[in-house]
Amino acid sequence: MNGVHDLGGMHGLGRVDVEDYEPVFHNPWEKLVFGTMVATMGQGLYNLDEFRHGIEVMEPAHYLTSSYYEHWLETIEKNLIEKGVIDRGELDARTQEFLKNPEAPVPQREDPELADRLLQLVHGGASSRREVSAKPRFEAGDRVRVRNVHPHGHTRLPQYVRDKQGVVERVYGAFVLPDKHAHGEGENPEYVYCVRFDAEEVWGDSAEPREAVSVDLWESYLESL
Amino acid sequence: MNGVHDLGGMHGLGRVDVEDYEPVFHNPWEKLVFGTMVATMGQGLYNLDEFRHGIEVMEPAHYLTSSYYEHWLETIEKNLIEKGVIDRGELDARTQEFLKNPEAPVPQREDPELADRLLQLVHGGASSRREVSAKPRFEAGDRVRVRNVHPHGHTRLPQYVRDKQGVVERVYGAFVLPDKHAHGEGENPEYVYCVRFDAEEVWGDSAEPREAVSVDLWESYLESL
Amino acid sequence: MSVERTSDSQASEAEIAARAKALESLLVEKGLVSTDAIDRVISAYESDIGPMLGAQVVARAWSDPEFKKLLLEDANAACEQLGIGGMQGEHMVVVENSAQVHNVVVCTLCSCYPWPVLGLPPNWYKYPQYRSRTVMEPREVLKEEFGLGIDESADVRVWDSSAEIRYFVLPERPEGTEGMSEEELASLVTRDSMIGVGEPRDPEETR
Amino acid sequence: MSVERTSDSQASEAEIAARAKALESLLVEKGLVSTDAIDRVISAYESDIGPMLGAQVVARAWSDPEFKKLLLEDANAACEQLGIGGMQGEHMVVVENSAQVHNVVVCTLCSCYPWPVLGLPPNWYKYPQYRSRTVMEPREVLKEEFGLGIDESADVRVWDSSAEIRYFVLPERPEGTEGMSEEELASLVTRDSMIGVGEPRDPEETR
Repeated sequence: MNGVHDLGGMHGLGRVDVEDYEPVFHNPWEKLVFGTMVATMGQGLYNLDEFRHGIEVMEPAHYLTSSYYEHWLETIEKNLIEKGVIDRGELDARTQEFLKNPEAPVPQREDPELADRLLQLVHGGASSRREVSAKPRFEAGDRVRVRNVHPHGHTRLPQYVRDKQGVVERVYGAFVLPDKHAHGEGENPEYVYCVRFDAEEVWGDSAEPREAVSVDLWESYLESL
Repeated sequence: MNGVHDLGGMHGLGRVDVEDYEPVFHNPWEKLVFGTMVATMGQGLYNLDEFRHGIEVMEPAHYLTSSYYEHWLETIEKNLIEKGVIDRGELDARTQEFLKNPEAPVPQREDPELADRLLQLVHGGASSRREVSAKPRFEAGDRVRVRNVHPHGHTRLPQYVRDKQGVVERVYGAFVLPDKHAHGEGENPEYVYCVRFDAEEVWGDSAEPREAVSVDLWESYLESL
Repeated sequence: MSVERTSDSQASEAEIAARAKALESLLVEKGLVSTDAIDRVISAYESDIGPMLGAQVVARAWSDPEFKKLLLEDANAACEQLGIGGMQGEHMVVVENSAQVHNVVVCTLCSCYPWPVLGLPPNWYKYPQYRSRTVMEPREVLKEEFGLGIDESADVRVWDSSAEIRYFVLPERPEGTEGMSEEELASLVTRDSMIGVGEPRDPEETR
Repeated sequence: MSVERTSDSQASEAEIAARAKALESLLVEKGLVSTDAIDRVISAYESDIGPMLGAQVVARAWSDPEFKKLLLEDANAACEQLGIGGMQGEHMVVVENSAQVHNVVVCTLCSCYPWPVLGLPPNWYKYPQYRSRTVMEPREVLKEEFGLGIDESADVRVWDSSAEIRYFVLPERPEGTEGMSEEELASLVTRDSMIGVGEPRDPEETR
């Protein structure tokens, strides 16, 4: 979707705000949200593309003014509610209880086996690369044009390179296609290419000198030149 | 600027909210803001392009969540402060007084001559068309490409047609160039062309059938094909 | 029960009102504006200038082929014959709807609108939803948001008012209006039909 | 005195905290998550995984030409030799800075970042300002926001992490580091130098 999350090239957002000696988490609830994401996505209650799309559909002004882990909280809630794992009513009711008693503890439950599995995920990862029998359509050095598409659903094709020409720099193997996977339409793996764009092709007269930007794009985002 | 105000083609903003039997103004302060705009711009305290740019530089989330006449209030304040007509401190102090006494009246002052002049403006208009000696570079039927530019300052070139090809439909005469006029750099009048774009050129596979969009573009936004 | 937070912009109506009054007060005290001038400008757009003027123009065009020809060639000259013109309508262009072509007007960058014939724009015209969607999916917007289905065989023409030209639509004259006076015809012409998001009223319904 | 309104998002920290606790509570009660699992995951990213791991990789590459060769060809294979790898780093690619080329990493669509070598990203990497500007004006951003001037004769390469490949930068080994141990070298490698918005520490300053 042409959402406000697709920020490449937007003006007017102000200065970069660098925090010296920034902690990993800024407060206890950020930790909870982070841990809950790993535990729920890690167990397959939703997938990464659904997670990302749940952030993208946030009301644009809310997206721009809320914090990073609030984005995460929004999409975890949304996905777990949509999958029927939790219910909006029970979540809201419980939230009110914690608002009234902010110091009330979260119920404890031990599950060392789950903890081990999640730590294995943390240290081992979970690739979305898939083996496919098809050969890649493009090879390094090929000139390509990015398709001019504006889907309403999820995509990982940034607006600023649509309809632009670039050169395939690397072929990365086939990966789950986010455009389908975010909407329950299966994995549909496709080759991903690192495509290099001269800044002038992308930004025209406003480009800085001697700049290139590389973007990783799925095969169906591209067409031959 | 590539600001959030440049909305053509953005997704995720929701349904159009049509109000039945909508009044011209929704409350007294909207009237005041409207009248103050006509009175101050009408007397040349700032120009239309400065007025528009003052809205565009609003913080993006604020732009998206605030009302139309709040945008106007923002830019009138900004422009009058920048021009030295009013002072931020006196405005804030006076605002606090009215916040404490919301029913306090605005001081009255009659100036029938000014009222007549403004009514003449309302009914007579004020054109930004200018006579120029140069001939228009393009004529109806010419195929053109919109330049791929991303200026930090004001422009009336929407992002969604940049780098796209269209056909000149009408030549409208020369008008004050907003890109300069918004920044105190003079009128620099240029021909304005109505350029028609096939929706497919602009939106690719996402275009609706049998659609075209016409955009009015200054000569320096365009190049020959 | 919802824990959604409301936007901050709703909370501060009182503050905005105070800012607007503060601004006018300072300008009055400095002798730069006058209350009578501001009041008369407001009154003009509340009472005198609105879509009833555009409706007169359309009704005349439906009744008088010469006028219609002039309107399509030089909208300002035609409107001037009816004493219509002014701010934000210094350069107006009329686009004609037909069975083959449906026109719709938008301003993606702000909210440009032909004030002398339509008055000040409604909120939906000024707000992000209409502005973002109409240039990309006009058929969808017209159908979903305004209940206006456009025939598949018709072209849709979107006019994005990005410069100082102000567009408005000459809708098709409804059937069953033969013999109607200009005044009767004008009563059928809606604001929405001149933006291109609606049709004129059905004469059967207004009788 | 300012009448500017503050964003609504600052006011509701308490509510967000309550929502996060409510969510975990419900999931615990349903037997879907466990507090020990969540605590151990948090602890891993607070204590074990962070830019000190990337610094080890860089220091090894500075010290061992074979390792560097492997790192540039197959970053995951190289990192694995140091026991480094995991979530959000399943497919890592290292890009090498030199006098001729400066690399900088960004994610315009969200905030993709190579967790196994850099830990979780800092806020500025995740927020709209860096994400919007870096692909269009990297030199300006590096200079203005990070105080890092890039020579006019050098190319700037921006890597937008739009898919599941995670990029990090191999900075140039600073001068005056001859004879340093890997551990000493690692202490010079900053997080920012591996994103491409900074340089390694000057060995003169750390002595």
